[in-house]
Parts: sequence; structure tokens; C-alpha cells
Amino acid sequence: MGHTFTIGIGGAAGQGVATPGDIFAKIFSRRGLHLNAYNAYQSIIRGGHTFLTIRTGADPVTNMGDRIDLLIPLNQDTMDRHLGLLGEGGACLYNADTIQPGTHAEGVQLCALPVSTLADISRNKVAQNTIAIGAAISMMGIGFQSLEDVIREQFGRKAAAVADENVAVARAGYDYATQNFRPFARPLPMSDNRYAVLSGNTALAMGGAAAGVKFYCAYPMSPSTGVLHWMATHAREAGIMVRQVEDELGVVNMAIGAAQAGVRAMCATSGGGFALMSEALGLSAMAEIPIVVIDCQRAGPSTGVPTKTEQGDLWQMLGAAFGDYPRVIAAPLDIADCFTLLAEMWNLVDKFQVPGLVLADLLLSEGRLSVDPKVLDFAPHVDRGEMITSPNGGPGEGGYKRYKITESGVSPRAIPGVPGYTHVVASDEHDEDGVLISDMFTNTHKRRAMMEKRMRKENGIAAAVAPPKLQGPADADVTLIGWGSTQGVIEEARALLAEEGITANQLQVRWIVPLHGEAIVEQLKNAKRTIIVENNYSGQFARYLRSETSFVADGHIRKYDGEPFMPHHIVEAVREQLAGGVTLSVPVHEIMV
Amino acid sequence: MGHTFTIGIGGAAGQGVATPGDIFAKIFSRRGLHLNAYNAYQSIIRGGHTFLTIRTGADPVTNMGDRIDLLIPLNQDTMDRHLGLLGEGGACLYNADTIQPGTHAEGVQLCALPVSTLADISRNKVAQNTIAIGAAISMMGIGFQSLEDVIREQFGRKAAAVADENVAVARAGYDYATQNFRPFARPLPMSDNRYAVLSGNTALAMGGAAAGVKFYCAYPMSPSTGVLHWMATHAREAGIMVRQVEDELGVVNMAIGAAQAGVRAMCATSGGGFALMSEALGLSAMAEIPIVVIDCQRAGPSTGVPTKTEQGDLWQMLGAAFGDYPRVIAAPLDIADCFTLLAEMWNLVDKFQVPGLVLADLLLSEGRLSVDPKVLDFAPHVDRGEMITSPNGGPGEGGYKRYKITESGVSPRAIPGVPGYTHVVASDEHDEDGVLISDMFTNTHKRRAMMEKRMRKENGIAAAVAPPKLQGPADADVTLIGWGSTQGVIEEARALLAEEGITANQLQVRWIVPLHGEAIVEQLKNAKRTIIVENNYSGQFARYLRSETSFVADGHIRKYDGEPFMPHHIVEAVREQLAGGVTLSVPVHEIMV
Amino acid sequence: MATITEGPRPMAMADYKGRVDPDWCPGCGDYGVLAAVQKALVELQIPNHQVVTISGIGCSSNFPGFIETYGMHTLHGRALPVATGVKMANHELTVLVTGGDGDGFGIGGNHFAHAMRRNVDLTYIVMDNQIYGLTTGQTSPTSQIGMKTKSTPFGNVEGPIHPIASALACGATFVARGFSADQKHLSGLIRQAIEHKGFSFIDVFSPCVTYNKDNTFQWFRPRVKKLEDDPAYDSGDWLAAMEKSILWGEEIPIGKFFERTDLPSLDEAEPVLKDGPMVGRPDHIDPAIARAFIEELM
Amino acid sequence: MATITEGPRPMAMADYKGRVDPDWCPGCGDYGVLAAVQKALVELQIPNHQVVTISGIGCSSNFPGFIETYGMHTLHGRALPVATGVKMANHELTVLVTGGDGDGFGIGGNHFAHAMRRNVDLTYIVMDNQIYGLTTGQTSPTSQIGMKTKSTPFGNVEGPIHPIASALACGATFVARGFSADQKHLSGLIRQAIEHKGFSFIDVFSPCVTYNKDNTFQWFRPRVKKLEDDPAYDSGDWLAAMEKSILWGEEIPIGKFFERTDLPSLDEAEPVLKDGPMVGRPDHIDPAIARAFIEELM
Ligand SMILES: Cc1ncc(C[n+]2csc(CCOP(=O)(O)OP(=O)(O)O)c2C)c(N)n1
Ligand SMILES: Cc1ncc(C[n+]2csc(CCOP(=O)(O)OP(=O)(O)O)c2C)c(N)n1
Ligand code: SF4
Ligand code: SF4
Ligand SMILES: [Mg+2]
Ligand SMILES: [Mg+2]
Repeated sequence: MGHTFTIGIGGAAGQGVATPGDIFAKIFSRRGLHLNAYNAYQSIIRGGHTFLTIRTGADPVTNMGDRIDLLIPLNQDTMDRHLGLLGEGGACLYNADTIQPGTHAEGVQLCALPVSTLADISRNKVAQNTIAIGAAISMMGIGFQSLEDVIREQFGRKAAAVADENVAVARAGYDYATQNFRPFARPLPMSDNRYAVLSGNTALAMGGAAAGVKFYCAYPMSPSTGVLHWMATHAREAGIMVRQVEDELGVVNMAIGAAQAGVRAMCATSGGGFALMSEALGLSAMAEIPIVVIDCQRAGPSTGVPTKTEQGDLWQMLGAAFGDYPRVIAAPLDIADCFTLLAEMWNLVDKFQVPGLVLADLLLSEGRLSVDPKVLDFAPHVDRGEMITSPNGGPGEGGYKRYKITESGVSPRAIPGVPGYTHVVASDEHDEDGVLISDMFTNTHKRRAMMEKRMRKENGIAAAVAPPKLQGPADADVTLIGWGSTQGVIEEARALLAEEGITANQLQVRWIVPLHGEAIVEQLKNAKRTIIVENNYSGQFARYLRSETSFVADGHIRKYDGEPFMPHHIVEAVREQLAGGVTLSVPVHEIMV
Repeated sequence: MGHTFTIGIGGAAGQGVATPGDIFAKIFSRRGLHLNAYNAYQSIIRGGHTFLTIRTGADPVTNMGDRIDLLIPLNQDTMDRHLGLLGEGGACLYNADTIQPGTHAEGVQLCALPVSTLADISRNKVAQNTIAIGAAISMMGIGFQSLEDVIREQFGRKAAAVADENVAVARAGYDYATQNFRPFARPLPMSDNRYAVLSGNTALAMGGAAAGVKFYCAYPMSPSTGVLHWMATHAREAGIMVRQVEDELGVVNMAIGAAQAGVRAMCATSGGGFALMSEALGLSAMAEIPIVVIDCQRAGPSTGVPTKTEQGDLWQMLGAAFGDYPRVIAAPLDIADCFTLLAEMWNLVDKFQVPGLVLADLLLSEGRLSVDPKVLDFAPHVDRGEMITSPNGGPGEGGYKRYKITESGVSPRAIPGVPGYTHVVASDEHDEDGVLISDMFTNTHKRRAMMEKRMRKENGIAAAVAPPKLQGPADADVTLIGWGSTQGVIEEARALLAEEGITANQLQVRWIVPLHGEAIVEQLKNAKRTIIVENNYSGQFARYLRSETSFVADGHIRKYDGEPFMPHHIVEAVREQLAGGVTLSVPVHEIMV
Repeated sequence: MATITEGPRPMAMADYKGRVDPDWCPGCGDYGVLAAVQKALVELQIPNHQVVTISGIGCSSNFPGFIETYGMHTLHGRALPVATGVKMANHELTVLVTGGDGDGFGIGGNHFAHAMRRNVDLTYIVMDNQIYGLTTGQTSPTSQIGMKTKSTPFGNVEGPIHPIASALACGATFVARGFSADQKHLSGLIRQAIEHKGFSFIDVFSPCVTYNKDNTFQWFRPRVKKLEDDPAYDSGDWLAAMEKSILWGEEIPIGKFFERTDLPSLDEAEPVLKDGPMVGRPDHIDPAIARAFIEELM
Repeated sequence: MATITEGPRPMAMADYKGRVDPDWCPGCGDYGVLAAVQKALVELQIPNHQVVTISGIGCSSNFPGFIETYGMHTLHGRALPVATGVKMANHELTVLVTGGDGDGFGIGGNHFAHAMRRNVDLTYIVMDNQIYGLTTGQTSPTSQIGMKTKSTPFGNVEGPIHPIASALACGATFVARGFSADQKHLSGLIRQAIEHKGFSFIDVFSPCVTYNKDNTFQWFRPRVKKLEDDPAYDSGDWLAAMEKSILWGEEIPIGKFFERTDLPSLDEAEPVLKDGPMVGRPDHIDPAIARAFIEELM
């Protein structure tokens, strides 16, 4: 990607790091710039340390990048932790009344803001933030009007007086900076494009809504709760039934009930909640009631680090619930894909009447990305599969068989309320007509036939999903293999490696089940050196890929400290591995968040 | 194994199939004979069809075998289903008043018992059963006294009159048979050995008790409930706290609480309950509180076929809970091993402070086996690991660190009540002293160090467990690979194959995690043809083995109809695969149960 | 709820007869409950395709297989959330939930409490046999102290839960108790429960003849006393219901303990449903609204 | 239970001061609860190593990290079974369970009911802020109808649960309600609760100053009325307690609603414990008994 510019804003939870973030995001996206924002925070409501990184540029910005250009520390702790991140050309805007700068690199511009002289801090508690934003806008070479518009919008018409005051405070910062600080060397460009800026959670929620989800339920759990928040806020307009349930057991079973009644029903959680939901995935598969469950992964095991990212739930998903049953598992590649994937997932899941699992992670869920609004298609193709919603001619000879044995394994499903199609769906093994074969009518042959009927769906599912494709030059020096949310950072690492003369291509896996192992091996067979990149300790994807293909990569880059990869982590690890000797690199996260 | 003799008794649930089974088992084991019993039943309390197979012989009897020698149908349904199983030399003992024989093979002796003339059936509802037992004993060439002793024992001293009557009824059957039926060609031998006959559930419970388990809790779930029943019945004498809990979430967490307080705490369930428990395995691993959870697998997915066997929970166990954490998983090889394994498991789990998972199945849990009482060692070596149970000198400099970073990954644990060692154990990521690093003190370096500390235990665990060893001739024509409960049936299939001139050896896996993949591959590398045998649809073990080793077997024998393998299933499948063309055999279960 | 929308032919008992005969033990209390439900449905003339019968796992939870309606035989303990989902997706359906004491008060206890506080419009019938039947006889949450079962061979030491008191405490708007042997009374309760708009709970003494040797038909018969027989009893009085709820021993009240009709059921309270059931709505959101959702982000 | 077995030095507040300072929001109600617990422990002079403080997950559930006792910070909703396990393995320990309304009445509701019916001897303190704090403000099971939260931006339509009534219905033997702002009163309740042999439940109004703008300190202050102020109130009268339990609005009772001391706690009822705590018993079963176990099988 081309030139980018990154702002880092840090402070304690409750100090209002989010607001400047929102303001910058609005300003950038309205200039037609792309952006990517990532907030490193802690499981604490007030206090502690939060560090928001907003990176912007003319090209799509796929990750947080490697560098901070402008640091805005809202407290001393942030100054102490992060001043060292700034290099030549960087600047730090800080409240000189309360914060002392520490030692810094050559060429860093320290911009002390005399906050209490610029604003009445007794009246305006976030004056330091607003002044810093004004100053930043000035140094970035952006006209004040953009900022004023956003501030006014934020307060709305009702609070015009408050808006006025904040505009004035921002203006003071803007003017002070114009007079006292050196602007950044390279001003931010503009374009006519307009982007929507959204988090992965919003994208998942909107993607579900666009796919026709009519029932959403959840139990709050970081980092998935944003899906619930979007759904709850938009439920009435969107015509979606949203319920907060007593626990995750209730959530998934409520979704199954709604799905059986005939609507698309979805829920989201994180690893711990998913563990509780796992039993019911078997019910969904056995009773052949399609649902979609989203797991927004966070750092485990157990409660772990609830506000930190990880790709550590893959084996939990692969192993969720006992016995063999067909399912679909996919990991969206970026925030836009959180939206796009859902319509695809839903059509598959409805067609094959199986549970569909989406493996997102905190990085996507809580990160924010600029997305072309065209991507947010609210009228995607909807295929509900073979569903009987009215009696028509009736079931015909022999009556309706809910679990009719078919070549595809799929049996048309009638929803409650349709006359003539009454039947029982069951978690016990059953015959074609739904009658249990676990008690009275136990029968090894029927049991086998029903297992095979269900499992045959796997063929159809595999055929409906394309294998992943190698991105980049076929004859690259190194092939980086990733899955889900690492798409962007690997892509940037490849670009950086290319600058060093190392060519890299990339195989990024989005559909976990079905995997298309043979196609993957085919694509990897000429690779000069393969390295699997993943955000967990044990190489969960590497192990899974091996289980399906016997493929063993030459090297691994893993990270399990709670923070996502930055491009240089991958670049350095690849360099290290190409130099020889090393086959496992675990990059150190230098930013102390 | 040498000559064996198999009785099949079938009837509706509630008709009392179990009692004749118990009587035969007692008589055989007291003659110094080995035996193996398997009951094919349904999820129904009364009615339906139950079919008990008891196989006995002088050598250890490892499985139900392929043949029935004596069929005792307690109702017409059983006669209709199973008469066809008898071959030359076989016999069928039935109540001629109520049951009609069907067509049968050449050389089968149909033994009609005139039950109502031999006993007063209005007084004795199970007269037909008792008469049949008497008749059977006679035909097997066993003296009546053995039977009389067992009957008297069953009724106890208090019901001497009832016992007398039943003895008389049995005697009538015995005498009638002596006079009217042809005895079996080969009378059952005797030996001076005496065996205990027990189910896998009893073995698991006793094995736990022997290993020093002081807390057992459970929620009933077939086929694991027998563990609870043994524990509840023997709790007072054994000094074990036994609790039935409101659900499996409560079960596993209660066990964790008890374990933290300092006792060995265990629980058992089946797949659905295990799904509910999975979240807490992460707590056990993260807080480093050792527990043992037993999963008695049954046919899934979902409620599935609750009374049928399967090896279908392997991936659920491998994936249980999110994030990476150390654990131990083992699958006992037979009912005796259900006992033996627990002491080994407990020492590992205590030493490394991790969750230990035992993967049994219905075949073991509810089957019965004759076991040399010496195997049932109630004073096994007990190693509780590094535990601080008294203040001694106190924690010394810097205070007590519950999660002290050590080379082994193991940190000495103090139990509540010891002065000077107060600390908090947490499911959130924490520092060495137990203080959370998920909120205020989030720190990527500490997080990484704690992950690595915990995961280092995997090295110690691997070193403490030996790799599996190839059984049988090194240069065999075929190598059969199995895990857990298929040990016995594969062994017998090998013997049968040898009779046909096909030599087979066997790699049976007992420790699933740690697996010792390299050692396995080493042992398999000279195999001429490898076939993995498992009781599930998707080849769960084959996939796992591949994930660890890249190893792909030449063929697979799988069964997922709810019933266990019989030796001829494997023999025929091996024959079929050696003949070429076929790489996946799914034997048909001919016995309609 | 219970309005007839199709078919001129009146519903008869045979229309609710399940595809297979119940395989409960001969004499099991659950037979009486099945018959009472079928009778109530006939009396209410609800077409069988408009009824969804939902259960968990247990002997009693085999119920949906034995009645001809739409049925869901779900997971142990999870019938109520499933039923809530069904009702919220299509509140025109009549939703019956059937199951056991273990299913409902043991593993399912949390859903029980929460479905009641939400006043989900469904009828929940617990076949309370004070034992775990299907797993062959362990204590249940309603087993009395001292009861000997396979899991308490020396007698249970844990106090039971009180389903009626709990239902009252959790805000159930219709709370009753029936006895499987008094089918007419029971079927009357079920009819009222179905007619009640909101959460209706009926705890039914439905003896397990195989595993519960303490609380048998014979044990209950002389003890059960109908609340309806006391003209002074006011089922609108919550505190009076509470007082009756804990009677146990020589006199055990059955009948309607409590009903209130002043609270909206969840489907009535939920504004999203003002346009009718969720099921059958168009897949796609109105484009103008969708555009507004995107605008918000720009 | 609360007997002092070691150390001559009396316990002081400092002995219960946690390793780190609480990181609750300034003004959070939970500070008052922490102080009240510490005060009660000092008054009872229970050595800190004989106390185990157990919580689930939530702001309030961070409690064990802020008090110097043995602590367990477990899973969301699972504190009570963990605590039951601790108590059953070593009933000489004083077991405190602390957590939130979501933790205890939402996801943990089933364990709540069952721990009470079992009369496990522990003290359960719920910091009830009628909101999900740690997940940044969604409705909780005690949120009132109409409350606007992140998950109910247009107002909650679901009725709340009633912790006091539920506890009474489930057979809790000590039921009280406190207010974080009245520390002296609260600490008195906690002291009594710890002294009570059996399950003690204290629902504490502990306002979330960040996310609950409805049920604030200011809202509660004029409303809470101490039961102790009414000399006629008899905390031995279950039905009277029930009657008080559902008061909500202008007058909200706090204090001890109910206590009974005639029922054995689970450890007292459990015969296996007559020989003392499970922990510390020899690993191996007496050989003669073990032999008998094997004999049974022969
Ligand atoms: C998660 C889970 N745990 C345990 C079981 C085993 N199980 C099946 S039915 C049942 C209890 C049945 O008791 P109840 O609900 O009272 O029904 P009843 O058989 O007495 O009618 C249990 C524990 C299960 N199916 N699923
Ligand atoms: C299984 C599971 N689901 C969800 C969560 C997320 N979670 C953490 S705390 C919490 C609720 C906290 O509310 P409450 O118990 O009332 O405590 P408070 O923060 O208000 O003190 C939730 C839902 C979790 N940790 N585990
Ligand atoms: S076991 Fe009990 S509850 Fe189950 S069917 Fe038989 S009598 Fe009924
Ligand atoms: S969010 Fe609420 S409950 Fe949590 S610490 Fe802050 S004030 Fe307390
Ligand atoms: Mg029951
Ligand atoms: Mg709360």
C-alpha cells in the first residue's frame, strides 16, 4: 500500500480515547481516505491503559502498520510507554500542564499544548483531547472546517451550545498548532471516494441483517458484544427480533427454536460462550435445523485476556460437539468480509440444513476499517434451500418424511404451521419420518443409513465452496500461509519483503470446513519455502491442515501475547527463517499495551 | 484365545435379561473361567429388545466374539431376530408355551421347555428364565450345585423360602434338560483361578477410589451413570464424598473447587455432558487445578443413540475449550485397564497440575469382564506432586508465588487453610503471584511467559508416558492400528487371520495426548500394509494421527451403526482390503439389536 | 393464539394421536398427561399443525413423539429456550413444552426461571415423578429428603426445590399443579393454561411406577386436595398462593394456585412484533432503511 | 466454622487488604461491599488463611483479588458450584462467594437455586447493580422494565427476577439485603451471614456509577428502609419475608428478611463428613474394606 499516516492516542479507560478516534476516522474517511483502527485496551472500565492506533492512507489500509507518526498521550503513563515509538519526522502532542515528555528519538517534534491557557478546563473536562485533535488536524494540513463539521454532528442540534464551545476549544488547539508546530512533511491526500467506517462486529451484524437474519440473540461477551449492540439498536427499523438471553446455552437453543419456526436465526459469542453452545451444535446438525453461530476469538485459555486477540479457538470449533456431523466453518479475511461472508454462509447453511460457524477474532470484531459502501450490499442473493412453507398439493403418498433419504443428503423441511406436514424433529437418532430409532425401533441398518444421509451433505458443501487461491507471484521465494484475519498484515508484509528483494506469495484460508486440502496441496507443491502465520501458540491451523493433507510447512510464525501481528513481525521472522536455522519465530510485541 | 462358549439371552427391557446374565457370570467365573459380557439394549425402560451376550472360556475373553452357542429367547421377538445366529452344534432353549421357533440352520438343537408344566407360573413370574438357566447349566455339563449356590446368594438369607422355590424351579429345568436335550459337545473346563467380574464403570469408579479420589460428583448420563452408582453405594465405606449435581456445568466446577481445596476430585459423563463441561477444562488448566474427567462415549451426534457405543468424541476432547493449554488424554484398552489407568492418570495430573481426560465408551462402561483380582490394586503408588499442605518454614523471600515460573512449568501449589500462603487462583491470565494481567497490569511479555510456562508442562508429560508398542510379529502382512476399547477385538481378529495364513500385528494407542507421533511413525515405517480400525464415521483417530505425524494408513475399517466390532468384521474387512481395490470397509452388523 | 384458521372438520382425539404408541412403562403416570393434553386440545379445537410440542430429554420428554403436532425433541434441559425461540419467530403458534422434573428443574432450572420472568406465552407441563426415570432412577431436584435411589442408596440428604413457590417467585403468570390420575381436572388445567396469555406452568404429579417407590399413585391419592374445592381460595392472591405452595405431607394442594392477566406476554411487549410474526417477512430490509444504516457509518 | 485455630495476633483490617488496589471505577458501589466484608471478618476474627473467597466473572467478581484470603476467580456464573466443592472437601474453611447479578442470577441462576436447596454452608454476597458492568452496560436479570441499556436502547421489556423471593422459594436459610452505602448495616448482615450455619444470601444494592443511570445511590437512599426498624417484623416468618420480598418502588426493604436455624447444613447432613474434612485423609482405602469391594465382584 502507498503512503500511510498513523496516529496513536493513549490514556486510561474512561479518559475518552474513543472520541478522538471517532473524529479522526470521520475526517479521514470523508476525505476519501482509507483507514484502519485498532484499539489495544484492558478488561477494566476506568483506569489502566488504552491505546488506539488509527492508520490512514489513499490505498486500502489493511492493518495497524508498524509505525506511529503522531502520538497523543492523554496521560503520563501513555507518554512513558509510547514516546519511544516515534521516529524521525514523528510528533507528540501532549498537555504540557500535566504530562512530562521523556527521552525521545532524534527528529521527533515534541508539541507541548498549554491546555489550561487555551481552554477553561474546569468547564470542559475533555478540553485536552479536543485541543489535541485541533492541533493534530492543523499539523496534518487539514482545513478546520472538516473538524468543525464532525464536532457539530457529534453533539447534534440539541446541544448546539456545547458544540459551539467544543468547536472553540478545538479551534484554539488548531490555531495554536498552526502558529507553533511544524506541520507534517507529507500532507494527507484527498479523493472523491467516500467510505463507511465500521467495526467487524458492526459488519457481522449488518451482514446478518442483509442476509435476512430475522432473529438474533446473544449473551454479552467481549469481543462479540458489539454485534448485539448493533442488532439491538437497529432491530426495530430492520425488523429483527433481538433477545438478550440468560446464558449461552439459552442463546443457541433459542436460535435453534427460531430457526425451526422458519427464520434465519443467528448468535455471536466468544470462546467461553461457544464452549457452552457446543452441545447444541449437535442438535442443529442432527435435527437438521440451520443456524449461524459467530465466535469472536479472544486470548485464552479460559477467561484469559478478554480484551486481547488470538486465533485460538480453531480446534474448539473443529471438535465442537461429539459424534460426526456435517457443518461449515469459515473465517472472514477482514472487516468487509465479515459482512460479505454472512450472505454466503447463510445460503450454504440453509441449503444444507447444517450449523454454520464463523470464526472471527477481536482484531476484526473491535477493529475498524473503511469500506466501500458498495460492498455493504443489503440485497444479496438469498437461497433458503428446500423449504415447505405452504401445503400446496400436500406431502403425497406415504405422508411427509422430514428426513427423507436423498442422494444429496438434504430433505425438504416443512416449518410448523403448515397443514399436513406435522412431524417431530429430534436430537435422538431417528428414521426418515422422524420416529426415534434410539428406543423401541433401534436398528443398526437405519442408523447407518441416517448417518450416511447426513454426512453426504459434505459433498455438496465442498462443491459449493471454491478452494483458496494463491495470491502473488507463482515463483515467489517464500509462501506465507494464513487464515482469517491475518490476510491484511501478511499482504503488507509481502509488500515490504518485496522492497527488500524477497518475493512472497500468500495462501489465505477463508473456508476452514470444507478445506479443499487437495487443491491446497496442489498449489503449495511448487512453493520454495512455506511458512504458516497464525495468532496462537500451538499452530492450530498448521495442525489442522496437516490432519487433512499431511502437509508440513517449512516454518511457522506465531504470536500468543494477545496483540495482533504487525507487518514487521512477519518481515523479520521471514528474514530470520530464510537465513536458516530457525523454523519457529515468535515475534516480540514492542508496543507495551 | 482357546475354545469359548457364548450364550445369548434376549427379551424386552424389564423381562429380566440381566439376572440370568449375572447368574451365568458368577458360575463361570467361579469355575475359574474368563468371561466377557455385552448387553445390546435400547433407550427404553420396559419393552423393546435387549440382547445380552456372555462369552466364556479358559483364556481371557476379550470381546463378544462372532458366534452364539446357546440362545435363550425370553420372547418371540428375540426368537425371530436371533435364531438364525445359531449354527451347527448350537442350541436354543425357549418357553414352548409362549414362543414359536422359526426356521433354523442345520444341526441346531431346538430345546422346547414346557415351562407351565415344570413350574407354577402364576406364582413365579420369572420361572421361564430360571428354568432356562437350569437347563442351560445341565447342557453345559455343569453340576447343579454351582447354580444353587448362586441362586441362594442372590436371594440372601432373609428370603430363604423364595430361594428354595427358585432352586426347585431351576432344578426342574436342569433335570428336564438332562433327560431331554443333548449336552453340548465340548463341556466347559474348570480351573482354580478366581476372577472378579466387573463392568468398566465399576472399574473406573474403583480405579478412582484406589487412586485416592476423595470427591466424586456427577450428573446422570448413560453410559457413565454406573460410575456414580458404584461411588454412591460405596462412598461411606470408602470415605468418598459423592454428590449428584444439578447439571454438568455444576459437576465439573464442583470438582474443581474440591480439587483446589486439596483432594483428588473426579467426575464422569458422556459426550453431551462433556460438551457442557468443556469450558471449565480451560479453568482447570489456567488455574492449574488438577481434575480427572471421564467421558464414556456413546453414539452421536447429539442425543444420538444413548445406549449404543461409538468412538466419536475424540475430536471433541482434542478441541475441548478454547486457547492452547496442556492436558492429558487417555483411552483405556479394556475393562481392567479402566481400573489401572486411573492411578497412572492421577499421578500425571497431580504432578503437572492439568486436567486429565479419560475416553472410555459404552462398550467398556457397560460391558463386563473377568479380571484377576490382583489387577485391582487398592494401594497403587500415589504422587500428589508439589503440594504445600503445611506452613513449614513459610514461603520465604518475596512471599509465595502460586504461579512461579519454573523450568518444568510446574509451580508448587498451596492449598487453602495453610497460613502464610494466601493467594488467588484465576481463570484470567495472571502473573506469577496470581495478580491478574488481564486488566490494569496487562503485559504482553508476562502473558507470553505465562503461556510458555504452562505449555512447558507438555514436555514433562510426554517424558512421563511411554509410546505405544507394536504387538505381534514385526514382519506381519498387515498392521492394524486401533485405540482404546478395540484392543481385544483386534487381537482376536489377528488370531483368526493367522489361522487363515494372514499375519497381523497391532498398534493400539492408549495415551492420546501425549501421542508420541515420532515413535509411532518409527514403528509403522516398515509395515507392509496399515489399516486403522475405529468405531466412528470419519476416522477421528486417523485424522488426529495424521495431524501429528502426516501418516496416512493404507486402509480403514470403520463402524458407526451403534454396535461394537465383532472379530469377523475385522477379519473380513482385512481380507477384502488385502484383495485390493477397497481402502474403506464398513462392516454390516448382522445381529439385529 | 388458539384461533382456528383452517379446515372445517373439527379436531378429534384421533387427530392428536401420535405416529407411534408411547413406549413408557405400563402404568407410567405420563400416559395420563398425554391423554389430558390431547383432550384439552380437542376441547380448544386447535388444529394440530398450529401446535408445536417441545421437550428436552427424559422418559417424559419423549412426549412429542406420541402426539400428532409439530414437535421438537431437543436437548436435556433446553426445551424452554427452544420454545421461546419458536414463539418469538412465530407467535401465532400454540407452544406446549413438556418434560420431566430433572429436565426442567435440574439441568434446565435456569431457563425455567428466565422464561417465567419474561412471561413467554407458552404452556409448560412438567411430568414430575421426583426421580430421573430414563437414566434408571437417581434422585431428582424434587426428590424428598431420605429417599433412596441409585445415587442415594442410603437416603437423599438434600432438600428439594419447590416448583410452585419458585414459579411464583419468578413471576409466572399462571401456576398450577395437577395429578396424572385425575385426568379430567388436569385436562381442565391444561385448557386454562393454553388459554392463558403468558407463561403457564403446570407441575403434574406423574408417578414413575418403576423407580419411585415412595411417591406412588397410592401415596398421592389420599393426599391431593383440589384448591377449587375451597371456595374461599383466591387464585389472584399471590401471597395466598405462596402459602399453599409449600404444603407437603398429609395435604398437598392441586389446582390453579395463581393467575394474573394484567401483564403483557413477551410477544405483546415486544414492539418488533407489531407487524405480525417474524416468519414470512421479506428477506431483504427496505432499501431506504438499509441505506440509512450505511449512512450512519459515513 | 469461624473458630480461630492459629496465631495469637488479632486480625486487623490490614490483614485483609488485597495485594493490589481495586480497579473499580471511582465511586463504584463495590468498594463499600469490600470494606464491609473486611470489617465483618475482623469482627469475627477469622484468620485470613482460613477464608476462601470465590467469584465468577464481572466487575464485582474481581473481588477476590482485592482481599487477602485464599481466593478463586473462576468462570462466569460458576462460583457457587466451585464453592460447594471447596466446602465439601474442607468444611473447616469459611467460604465466601462474591459476584454480580448477571453472574449469579443470569448465567449462574441454576447453581444459585440448587446451592440454596442444599443449604451449603457458605455466604453468598451479590453486588447487585442491575446491569452488566464489565461488558459495558447491558440489561441484567434484575434490570427493571423500561431501563435503557446498550442491549435495550429503547427500553427493557422483560420483567426482572426477584432475588429475595427466589432465595426464599429455594429454601435459603438466611436471606438478607444490604446497601453498599450503609456499610455498618451491611457489615452487620455479613457478620450474621457468616455466623449462620447454612446457606446465607445477601443481595446488596451496589450501584454501578458508570452504566446504570437509573438505580443510583441517590435513587436508593430515600427508598431503602431497614426491616430492623420495624420491631414487629419477625425474620423467622417465611411468609412475612415473602410479602416483604416483592416490595419495590417508594419503599424497598433492606435488612435480614429471613433466617432459620433448624435445618442441618449440607456438611452436617452428609454422613461421610462425620470423620472430619475430606482433605488430609489418607490416600489409600483401608485394605480390609478394599478387599470387601473386590469380594463383591467374585
Ligand atoms: C447433557 C445431558 N446430561 C445428561 C443426560 C442424561 N439424561 C437423560 S434423561 C435424564 C433425566 C431424566 O429425568 P427427568 O427429566 O425427570 O425425566 P423422566 O425420565 O423422569 O421423565 C438425564 C439425566 C442428557 N441426555 N444430557
Ligand atoms: C461464558 C461467559 N459468557 C459471557 C462472559 C462475559 N461476561 C463477563 S462479566 C459479564 C457480566 C457481568 O455482569 P455482573 O455479573 O452483573 O457483574 P458486574 O460487572 O455488573 O459487577 C459477562 C456477560 C463470560 N466471561 N463468560
Ligand atoms: S421409568 Fe418411570 S418415568 Fe420412565 S416410563 Fe417407566 S414409569 Fe414412566
Ligand atoms: S463499570 Fe460499574 S460495576 Fe464496573 S467498576 Fe465501574 S461502576 Fe463498578
Ligand atoms: Mg423425572
Ligand atoms: Mg451487575
